[in-house]
Amino acid sequence: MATTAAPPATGKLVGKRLRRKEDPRLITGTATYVDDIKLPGMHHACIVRSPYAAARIKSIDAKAALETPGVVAVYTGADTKEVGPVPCGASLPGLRVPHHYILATDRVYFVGHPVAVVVAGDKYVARDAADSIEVDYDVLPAAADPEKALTPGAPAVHPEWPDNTAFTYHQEGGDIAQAFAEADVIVKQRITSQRLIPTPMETRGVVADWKPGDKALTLYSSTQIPHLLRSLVAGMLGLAENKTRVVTPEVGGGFGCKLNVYAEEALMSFVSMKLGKPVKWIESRRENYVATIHGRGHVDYLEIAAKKDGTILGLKLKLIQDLGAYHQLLTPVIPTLSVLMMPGLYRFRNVTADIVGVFTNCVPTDAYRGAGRPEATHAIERMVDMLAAELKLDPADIRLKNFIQPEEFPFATATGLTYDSGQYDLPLRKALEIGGYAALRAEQQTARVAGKLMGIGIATYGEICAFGPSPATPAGGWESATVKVDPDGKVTVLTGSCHHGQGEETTFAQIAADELGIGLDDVVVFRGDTAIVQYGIGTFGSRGTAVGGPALYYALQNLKKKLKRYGESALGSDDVRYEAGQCICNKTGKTASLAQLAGASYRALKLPPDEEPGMQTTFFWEPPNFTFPFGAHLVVTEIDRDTGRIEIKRYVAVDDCGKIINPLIVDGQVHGGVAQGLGQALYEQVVYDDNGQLLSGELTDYAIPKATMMPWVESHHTETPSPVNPLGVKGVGEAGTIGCSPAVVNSVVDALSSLGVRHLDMPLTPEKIWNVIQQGARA
Amino acid sequence: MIPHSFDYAAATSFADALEQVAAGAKPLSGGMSLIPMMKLRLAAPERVVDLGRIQGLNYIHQDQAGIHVGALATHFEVETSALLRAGCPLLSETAGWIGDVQIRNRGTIGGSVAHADPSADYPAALVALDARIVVASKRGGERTVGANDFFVDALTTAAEPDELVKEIIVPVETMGTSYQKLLQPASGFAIVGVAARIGQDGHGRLGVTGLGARPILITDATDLAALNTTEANSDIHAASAYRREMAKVYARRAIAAARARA
Amino acid sequence: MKRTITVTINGETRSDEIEARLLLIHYLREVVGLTGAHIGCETSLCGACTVELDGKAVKSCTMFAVQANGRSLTTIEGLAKNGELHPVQEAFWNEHGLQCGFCTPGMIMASKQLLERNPNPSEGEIRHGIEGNLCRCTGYQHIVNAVRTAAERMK
Amino acid sequence: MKIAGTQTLPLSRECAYRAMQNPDVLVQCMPGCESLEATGAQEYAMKMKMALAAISGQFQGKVKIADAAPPERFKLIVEGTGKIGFMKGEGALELTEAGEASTQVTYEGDVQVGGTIAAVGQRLIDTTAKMMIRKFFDKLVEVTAGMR
Repeated sequence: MATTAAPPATGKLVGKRLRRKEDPRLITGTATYVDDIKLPGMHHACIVRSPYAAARIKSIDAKAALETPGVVAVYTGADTKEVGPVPCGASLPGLRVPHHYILATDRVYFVGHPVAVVVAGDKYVARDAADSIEVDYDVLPAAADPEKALTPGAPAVHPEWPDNTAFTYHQEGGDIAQAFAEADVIVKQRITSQRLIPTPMETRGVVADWKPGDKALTLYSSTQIPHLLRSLVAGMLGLAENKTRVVTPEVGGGFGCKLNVYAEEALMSFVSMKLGKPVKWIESRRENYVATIHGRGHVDYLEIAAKKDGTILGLKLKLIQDLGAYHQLLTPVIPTLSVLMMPGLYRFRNVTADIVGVFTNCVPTDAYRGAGRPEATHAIERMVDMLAAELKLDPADIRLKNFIQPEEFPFATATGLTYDSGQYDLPLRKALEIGGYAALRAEQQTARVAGKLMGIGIATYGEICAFGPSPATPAGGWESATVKVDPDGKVTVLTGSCHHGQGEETTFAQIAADELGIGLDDVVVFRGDTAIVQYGIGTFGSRGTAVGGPALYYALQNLKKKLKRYGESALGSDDVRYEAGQCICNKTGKTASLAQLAGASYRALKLPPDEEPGMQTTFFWEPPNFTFPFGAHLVVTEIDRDTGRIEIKRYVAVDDCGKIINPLIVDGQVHGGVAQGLGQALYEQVVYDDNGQLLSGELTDYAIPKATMMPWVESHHTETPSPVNPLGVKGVGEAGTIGCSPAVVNSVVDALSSLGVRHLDMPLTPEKIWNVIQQGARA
Repeated sequence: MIPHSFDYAAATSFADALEQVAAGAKPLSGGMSLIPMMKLRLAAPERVVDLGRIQGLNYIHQDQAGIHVGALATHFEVETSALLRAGCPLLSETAGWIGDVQIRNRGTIGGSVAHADPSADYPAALVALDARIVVASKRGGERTVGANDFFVDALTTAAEPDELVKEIIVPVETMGTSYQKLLQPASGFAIVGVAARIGQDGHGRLGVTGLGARPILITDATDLAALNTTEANSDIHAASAYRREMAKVYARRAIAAARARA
Repeated sequence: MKRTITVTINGETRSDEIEARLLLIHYLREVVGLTGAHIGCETSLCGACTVELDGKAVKSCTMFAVQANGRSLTTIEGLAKNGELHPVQEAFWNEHGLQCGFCTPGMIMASKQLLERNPNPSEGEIRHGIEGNLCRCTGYQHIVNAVRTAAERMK
Repeated sequence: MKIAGTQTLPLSRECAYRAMQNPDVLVQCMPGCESLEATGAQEYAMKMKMALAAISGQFQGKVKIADAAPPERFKLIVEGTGKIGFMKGEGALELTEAGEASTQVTYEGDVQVGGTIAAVGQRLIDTTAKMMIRKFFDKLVEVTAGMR
């Protein structure tokens, strides 16, 4: 266990295990999250939501609510029809996009659908009044299961599209027919990736503050994308962007579910504009589970074709994506990311994929940690294991045999990507070595003889990170950074990234401090206020450091050029270098400190030729490609025959996220990612009944991992720099999640293989395993 | 998250509490079950009487009748009581399985027993222990009910609406004991929990929680056949068949652990 | 009907007139203005609202403020003394025991309680001691490290 | 949620059948039922107050008897909505003679629950539904005791 300490005063900080700059406010309870904001005259909103998955609204009676002392307004869908719609940022050919009003108008489409909003000076009063609103519903049959929704005669989610199909999408590469014709073996399997609830510990929250005098809106929101939110909410309300300011205070976790624009963000703005008062809405956990996006929701039908020696030739996929009732910001594009990742780390070039996007009477799905890539990786890694089992090959050997080799990079995949760099065997070999693979297999033999169910699971993964080149993203894939040096020589970084727990106040300060040769404490990193920070894209898709970092790097290079020109002016020489916080004349050795140079720039008395006053640079960096981190996870499990409970005996994670800026933070990202992958593998599961009622509607019934449910993660790394950016970084936010679930499931299936088990769908609950063991015992 | 309005009064004594309950107030003890339900508006009592300020009702003491645990003893107090750990370790062990640290700090044995949640932990131990539950009312004074008669149905006890649990009396242990629990991972409630009291000869009794609407008493631990036919709960976390089998598995485990301590 | 309660919070005694149904967490956050404790659920499972009541860690969302009348509370804001972080706070910082920080105040309060009752906890005991506190970011491992190093410091 | 079970009533089949169609009997036997008002042939508006320990809530709904085939079988449909959620139960009841003045009632049906009770009460719904059915039949035996 490595203990960290305060950073060294000088010296190279990148690569050091440093504690975070942002923590003092967080550990003392003095940080400001949305719910901590209190504005003069602030009102509180409570939202009335549909208890039905599908129903016609016959009438809404808000009389009692309006008569409740302290209630100032009630709005329903009839009042808000002109606002919006809630935006879908995705475009696919033939995509059916239902009009998504911010409040339901004549019909509700999922449990949790907002129907009315009550506003009062006191939130207890607002809650009471919300209870008194009578909504008369004509309940309709619902479609809650995506495969059932596709069957003829299923209830239509949107009556205008009776087949419940929002889109179909086809992509192929290579010659799949040839691959399957040449194959010695074809393995087929249906694999699901169940719906999950992102569950950041902080639910969503909004404070909207309309200033009637300025005709300007300030919107405080717990979001991952302040600038995009500003653009889109301004559009929904018909406001100018320069009269719309989004402030993102501390964000208590996002995991993709705050990479969105929600009805409530526009609704609170609408209410504040109507009332001329600030209005706060904080989502309850109940609401969070029914009204914030869910993730995953895949049913995949896969076929893998291979030669007898294990050489993979091709992969076919039919992907049924449960979209929910509407498209949120990125809903329909998430499964297309799964298709991009289909080849994994393997050399085969023949793939074909068909996606059917299905409407259901459930809350929309959208990006959740990994967004499409965990689903793809899980499916591929399960298929590779099944292929290995079929061919009686070792799962490690079959992977090593099929990996793209280091000399093949940049590698063009069958799905149109260009992998940047990789030494795919390194993390696997390292994981096998750390785990003691050969000894584990021997132990497994002994355990089997003794009647024990011990499993060893391997998953290797490739990830597509650093979203992304602008042509590949709906809103632009660049990122921005501004570096300002104040007259006293202290440095402020304004980043368009909007970190929310990833530690970029520290990693970005490490980068800036190193480039400028100053101390970590001399740098402040600021994000999340559109009135202060230049336009940015935000933090998601493991892009914070991988796109925001290089933007900062280039801004720093330009700043250093500027400093050098001021140095030349100050030192009266054209042979000057910038180093260690000062300009040094190479001839005389005379120096001018950063503070002197910055001071001079603001005094502007000796301006260098063609130079403007002030010491500030801004850089918008467009990445030339994605980055492709990779890794290998090895999991040892033992199953209790009597109960079906799975115990994780070892968890070895070897992740290659390119250059590491701060190992402490990278480990934290891996641990957290593994926890969410493990949640999917073993515990988490959204349960809707046939009527679209969410049965796993609270933390009492939806099991996110607790401390007692997590194994010790042995986290290790290899470092293969990315050539895509000057920092060599690749991104690590989603790695743990992607590597985890297939490694765990492969391990459990391995443990049960002696009973004839070849595949199990997640989550691997004790009951499911126990049932399998009973069947095995009977067989 | 926001409860309905209610009238609140803190009972100044147990007698005062009985009076208020007789007048229709809902008793609030640790609040670990009641307050979440009030926040979700599943419960909306008009009047609440807070038992939390009654002095001295969290006692744990021993006499010839056994060990007396006052209704307001918290799960933490039961878990850590030296007297119980020595004299009735099953009750302490069971208390340690309830909820989490914060819940054990606030939740009381009287509140839990009165609530009679079908997945709660205490009922298993109490029926295995043949504990006696003393209830009291203004109307009828005190009466003692055996644990197996006390738990009537889901969330339903033998206590009348105007009666409060005053204390629980458990025997001073002469057998080996153990509580074994299969947790529902989200809520921490028992899918099944089995409390065993077993002698060196392997004979003894069991209490099972989580399986049915009320705790199940098995008076002959060598015969688990009763578990095959008991009505078994089913929910999204465990179907009846699995619950039933797990009741047997955890019974065997509890018996083995208890016997090892006998 | 409103009533007056008197509470000592982080060493300072104050009186406020409140509704009986006001939850302690809302009292602390909105009446007193101490927003360190957070609300992450309504079913008493997440522990983000954990504070100390008369020296015991409690979930302040599962108490009415009236129940705290006459009692003493310590919140995350009261842990650092004279600008010195509490050893548990320091350890969470050093070991990266937090990411988004939302669960952190409650997690620190629970960890403090754990170490007061068990100054030398094993890994398993640490995990059990904080099972009433959910964290979605860290996977708990660095939190376990933090509690271990805090235990060392506090010896 | 599927429900199924059998219950023996100490009544002749005709008697049992009549009792179970009688709104005055139903109002007494359905747990928490406060009133049944006829709104059509074998269709009633129902007011119900559910009280289970601390859980309580008012429900408004309807009770309907369908597919009546006296004295052998009928369908009982109960719907209720309230602030804490809604429920809809549909059960097919079959009455068979089980000796003199004894009737076996076999029921099979489906209960839907929604709203807060469904989302947070998973652990208790199955248990509670079974308890309600148990209470219904216990009360039915009690209420019909004099009808033999």
